[in-house]
Amino acid sequence: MSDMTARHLPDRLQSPAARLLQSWELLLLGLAIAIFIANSLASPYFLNAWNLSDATFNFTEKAMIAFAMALLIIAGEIDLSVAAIIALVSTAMGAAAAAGAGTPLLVLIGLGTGLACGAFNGLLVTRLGLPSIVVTIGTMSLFRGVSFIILGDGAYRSYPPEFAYFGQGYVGWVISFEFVLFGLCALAYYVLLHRTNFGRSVFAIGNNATAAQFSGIRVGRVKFMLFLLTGLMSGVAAICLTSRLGSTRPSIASGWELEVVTMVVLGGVSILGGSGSIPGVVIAAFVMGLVTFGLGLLNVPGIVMSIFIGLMLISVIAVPRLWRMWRG
Amino acid sequence: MKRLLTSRETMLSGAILLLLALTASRFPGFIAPANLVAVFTDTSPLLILALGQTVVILTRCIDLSVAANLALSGMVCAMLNAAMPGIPVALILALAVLLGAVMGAINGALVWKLAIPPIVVTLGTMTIYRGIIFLISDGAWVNAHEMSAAFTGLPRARILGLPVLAWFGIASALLIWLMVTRTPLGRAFYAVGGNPHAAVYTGIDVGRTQFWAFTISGALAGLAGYLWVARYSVAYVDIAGGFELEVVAACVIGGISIAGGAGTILGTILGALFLGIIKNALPVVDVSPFWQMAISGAAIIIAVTLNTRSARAKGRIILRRAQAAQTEGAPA
Amino acid sequence: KGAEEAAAELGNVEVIYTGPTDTTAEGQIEVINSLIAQQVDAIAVSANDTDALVPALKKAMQRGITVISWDSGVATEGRELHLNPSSNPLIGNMIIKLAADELPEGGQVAVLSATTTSTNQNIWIEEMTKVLGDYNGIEVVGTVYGDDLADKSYREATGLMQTYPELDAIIAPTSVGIVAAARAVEDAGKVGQVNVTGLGLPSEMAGAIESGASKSFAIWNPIDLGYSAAYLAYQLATDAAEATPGAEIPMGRMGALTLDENTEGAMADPFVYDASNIDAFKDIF
Amino acid sequence: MQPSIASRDYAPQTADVPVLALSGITKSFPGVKALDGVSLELFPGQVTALIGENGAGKSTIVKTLTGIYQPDAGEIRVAGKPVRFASAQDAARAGITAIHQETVLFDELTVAENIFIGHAPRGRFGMIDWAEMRRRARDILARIDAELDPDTPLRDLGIASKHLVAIARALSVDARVVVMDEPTAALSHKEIEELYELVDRLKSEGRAILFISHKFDEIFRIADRYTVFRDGAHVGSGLMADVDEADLVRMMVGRDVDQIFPDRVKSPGEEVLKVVGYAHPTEFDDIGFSLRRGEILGVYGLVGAGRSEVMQALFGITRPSKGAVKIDGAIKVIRSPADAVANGIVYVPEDRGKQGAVIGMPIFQNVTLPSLSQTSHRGFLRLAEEFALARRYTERLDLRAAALDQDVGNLSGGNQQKVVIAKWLATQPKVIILDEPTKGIDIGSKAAVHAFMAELAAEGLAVIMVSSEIPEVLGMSDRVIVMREGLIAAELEGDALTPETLVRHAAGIGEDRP
Ligand SMILES: Nc1ncnc2c1ncn2[C@@H]1O[C@H](COP(=O)(O)OP(=O)(O)OP(=O)(O)O)[C@@H](O)[C@H]1O
Ligand SMILES: Nc1ncnc2c1ncn2[C@@H]1O[C@H](COP(=O)(O)OP(=O)(O)OP(=O)(O)O)[C@@H](O)[C@H]1O
Ligand SMILES: [Mg+2]
Ligand SMILES: [Mg+2]
Repeated sequence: MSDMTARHLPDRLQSPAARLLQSWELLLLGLAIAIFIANSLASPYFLNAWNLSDATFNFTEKAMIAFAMALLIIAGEIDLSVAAIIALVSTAMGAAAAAGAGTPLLVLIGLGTGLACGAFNGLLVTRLGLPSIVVTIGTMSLFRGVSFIILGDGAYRSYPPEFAYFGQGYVGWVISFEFVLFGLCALAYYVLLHRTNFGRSVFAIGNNATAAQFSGIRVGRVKFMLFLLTGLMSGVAAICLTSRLGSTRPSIASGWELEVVTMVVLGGVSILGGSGSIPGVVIAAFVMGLVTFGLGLLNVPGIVMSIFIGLMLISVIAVPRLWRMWRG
Repeated sequence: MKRLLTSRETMLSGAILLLLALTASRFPGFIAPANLVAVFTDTSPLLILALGQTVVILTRCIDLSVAANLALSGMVCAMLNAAMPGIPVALILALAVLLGAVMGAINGALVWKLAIPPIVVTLGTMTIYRGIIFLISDGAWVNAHEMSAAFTGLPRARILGLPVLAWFGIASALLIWLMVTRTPLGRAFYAVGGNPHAAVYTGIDVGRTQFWAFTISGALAGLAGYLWVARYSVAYVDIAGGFELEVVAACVIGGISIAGGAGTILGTILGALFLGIIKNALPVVDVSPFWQMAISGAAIIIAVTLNTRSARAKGRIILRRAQAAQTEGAPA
Repeated sequence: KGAEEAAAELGNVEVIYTGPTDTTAEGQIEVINSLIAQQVDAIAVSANDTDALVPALKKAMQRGITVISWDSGVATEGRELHLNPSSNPLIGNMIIKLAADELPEGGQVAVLSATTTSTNQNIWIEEMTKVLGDYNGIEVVGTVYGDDLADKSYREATGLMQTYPELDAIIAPTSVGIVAAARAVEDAGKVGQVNVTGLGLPSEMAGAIESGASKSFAIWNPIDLGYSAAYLAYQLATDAAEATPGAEIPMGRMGALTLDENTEGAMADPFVYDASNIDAFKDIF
Repeated sequence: MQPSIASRDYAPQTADVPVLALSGITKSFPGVKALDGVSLELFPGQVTALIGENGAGKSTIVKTLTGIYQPDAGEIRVAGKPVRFASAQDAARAGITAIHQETVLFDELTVAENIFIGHAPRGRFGMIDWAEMRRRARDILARIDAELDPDTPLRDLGIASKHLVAIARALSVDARVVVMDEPTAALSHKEIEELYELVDRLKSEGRAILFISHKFDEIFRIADRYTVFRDGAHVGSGLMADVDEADLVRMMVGRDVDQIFPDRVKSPGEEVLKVVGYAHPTEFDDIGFSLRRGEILGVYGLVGAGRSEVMQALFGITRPSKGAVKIDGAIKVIRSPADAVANGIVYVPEDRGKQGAVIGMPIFQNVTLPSLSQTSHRGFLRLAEEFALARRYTERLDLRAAALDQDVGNLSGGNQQKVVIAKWLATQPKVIILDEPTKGIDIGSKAAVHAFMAELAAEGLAVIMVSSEIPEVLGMSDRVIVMREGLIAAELEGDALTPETLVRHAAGIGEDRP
């Protein structure tokens, strides 16, 4: 620190390729490939285009929410109300459909309701400064509660026939519309998080919100936008799911919030904020989808599958740490 | 004096009284002493879990596995009782607490030794514990007639007019209160949650303290597991499903700061009672069952808003003038 | 268990019994998808949502899989036939009759249902309301939902007894609800005043009959139900029978199923259990 | 029972046998060897000053001898016997206590508990004896003349009172060794004097004291012995009587350092910033001043005078209730730091770790964070431009790092400060506010910071420097504002600018109390 000669600073210590080689995503990709191979060996039905296409429905909707949730968690917040937003969005669309709304209007209503729910969460968190985990535990009951109030023990099922496209349509051959949408969202969120100023500020906020604010980032505004995005993606997922089910009941998508969070964490996003990547979440979505589908083909009951997911969630973090501890 | 009046606990007590008054205005029988005892008894499992959760949240952690822990402990007790009705209930009870504590300790060890974030650990163990119930029970129920009379009778036996279940609630509250206010470990919970970095400097092992918090939470979940199964005389995979969030909600309503290090046991008790009363009042006042969920959601949001408002740092005051105005406004 | 018995009888049949992580429609769809993928010949499903499974089951049928629903049904377009354990009007009548038989003077009864979305519950309650006029002096004072959760059902039952101090009977056409309601009556010290009845399994209700909280309840034999479902699925899958309105499809030792205009049929009459016969059945199912 | 502090007498031990001796201590962190075989001896009844540049390893050795860190190698002897401390409690039991550099207190606990946490008096069944704890707390507080109620929650106290609690905590252990790691950094004049008295008293009771400070005047005032570390290595020890300041500095930095402030040609340009009637309900009132291009405005005051609050209001962190800001003659509304940056006002905060650099992000991303609009294209990042911008400013500040994509968290404190300054220079501001820019910075780096400030001013930047160090204020400022209790007490310039006037206005001596 004491001599005064100026020095040349290299840009990078390691080449980007070297970094990639040590990355979490690569590890996860290896896991995904291993599961894929294991599945192909374990079940004769696995390697079949239609079956694989069907399998994507196990994760596409959850993954779409997971992208937005990943950004939110990277920024140090969380939204546990996403599944409840799906219920409310679906109810709103059902009510509109019952009143005779056409498909375009339904989509607008769905996205609008999602945005409104996101805005409500965002306002409570950024304006009133409440912890997001508590706020969204509350809105989780509130949103679904409202849809119970509206629907009671009834169901909406009068969706226009074209509406079925979002959840049941195919773009070409076995490629479902949902899968294409999933791919587009993945790309969009990749660019948003890793290639834009907005994404950079998300990382900065998650690392140290105070320092980010002191660097001139509008922390409240960014967080609010993230809640909006999460609401929006819940709306998108709600459209797909409602279309796939062809009907709405208030209990729709219950328990999804924890599955979405699991997907995000499995994708290597730090639950404490500040780090993570969209490719990681994409691979995690495939991993979860492949595991549930593969075990499903072996007729393993769902509850036993969830043990696998739980073990995976803990071991993806635990095993590298144990390995490091064991080596020294 | 002013501090006392504006404290979270006072406000919450006020809210509870208001709730009781509102319920009573539509259904007077609700505040009959016998019914209040029934409501308290019904709230006891929630209270017991919330006490454990409080300790965990105080240390800046969260335990999402409590409901699964309860269900697994309960199932083990029930299966044991069904297989060997001769085992004394006291032994089963001790086993439930022990089993729960072990499950809690697993959470705690993962948080302590591997430094995995608590929410991830307990999200994982929550599904694992539930899954294990399925594996050991094969998805089957354990029913009332398979349980011994002593097993199902204990929680509802009355001592001094109060069911044993309620006594367990009271005893747990007292014990946790004593521990939290009067033992070094209890104070360490506050220290670790309030300023983990500083805790190290005072010789407190942060990880170990969190480990004990999880273990205590687990032990209480185990206790609640036996009580639950015995009370409803049935055990199956899904019992108390989703209860973990209600437990967290009780703590939050009671003013336990999710950021750790702040909150009181009295607050937790009031928070649990508040939710318990809502749950018991809604079926008797003529509110559509469909409203129930929205009402409890709104209650959580309102409570946390008020708590955060009252807890917001008053900020130090530099200006002499403002300081003077402040002291006049609040004569000590 | 019954399905396996049928499989053994039929010979060349393999039964896969599986269920989702949780009792949601989305979970059931995942299971159906994996069954489709395994190219099974038939799917017999007990749905927890009438409508939500329809698209998935339609897809199954398009791929040549026989789909039937049993117990808790699926909307007509999502299956070839539906096997009711018993005729819905019969069950609706049965549950109110069980309550009324104990109340010659009339009285107040309340209903404790499962979730607001359970198809079969809702139909039975509907059918019950239709025949209510036949029972003089019986008044249905309210319907509450225990969500098939022991604790919530218990609380709702307790609430009913408080709201209606004169309550004479609780009808719970759900196996979780009836057990919890009986527990609640015992704990409230109202055995003898409030009779719990409805649909439950002998093994689960033996305690309540013994304590007197429940005088009687009804149920069909779930083993028979599984047996019948498997038999029917086999018949349809092998094209030995066709599910058209009015058709009669054999179900082995259970006789034959006659389909109505909705391609639904009832297996058998529910059987009533009380103190006199409970001990003989409580270890069977 | 007497307060524990006086209950043991260590005097009989001879003064030249060390009560605590560390030898060959080595401690590494990932990537840094913080201590490399250092030794340190403390003697009863004597004050040993530990000196060294930032990052020399002073705090690390403190943490080692109080059981917070376990050394990789080396030996600790207490009164000649080798010991091992597994935790801070072990060290406390051996009679070693410390006032750490970081605050180690708990806002939600009471004063009494903060003093005793970890070693609270126990009553029956091992339960904490609250009554006894309060009583002892009161005794200890009385000993250090702190008028605090043991039952007050700590969050209700001001920063100075908190510091007193930290001192009381160190005294609650019956200690034969008391360590003070930069104890005066946050204290005001009067409190510093009281601390010196306390040190004298502890000395007379036969306790050994380790005193860490960057301020030479106080070292010469209270220390009997010295030990100097450089880059984690021991470079010398001895009696204070045998050395002078220049010797110590030479040992510290390995060369001579002139402590002369840079010569500046004072030629202020036109006015860039004017603040009129700034007020806040509780923090400050009636703040008004102006600033010209190329000028360095010093802001002096005792800690807690509200200087940071005013500066943070200018920067858009706190919202003033009244008043206006003019930049280049036009009134501007500043509601957030983003507004401030857009208007050319930037702020280098006092609290580097929390508010300055985004630890955990690479250097170049920290530097470009406020100027992303410059390096990006329609909101999309362009890495090459980012690296170029970051390189331009970090090299200008002579940042010491391995690469631009290194995490800021791996840098030393001084280099982190450089990253923060680089970040702001990259926005090409008009006004730069430096809040305690040399606080906790060793004298070698200090001179560099001063030279740099002068350079900025010479380039026409307007500089506001908040400082509590009188020599620095006098040496660097063209003009000085003195603040006291949220108000501007005086604006001084030219001949009026003397140490006496500064202290007089800052402390309100010789004035009628309002
Ligand atoms: N926990 C840690 N992890 C990694 N590096 C650390 C840690 N603590 C200290 N260091 C590094 O060890 C070296 C010595 O730090 P230390 O805090 O002992 O310095 P110091 O002499 O007290 O400096 P100052 O005068 O700034 O207080 C520094 O390079 C610092 O960055
Ligand atoms: N009661 C308190 N609790 C916590 N932090 C405090 C408290 N009082 C003051 N501080 C902190 O101590 C520091 C000094 O206080 P303040 O900013 O009021 O004084 P100042 O005159 O600006 O002094 P300086 O900038 O020299 O530290 C600030 O970082 C402030 O946030
Ligand atoms: Mg230091
Ligand atoms: Mg300050």
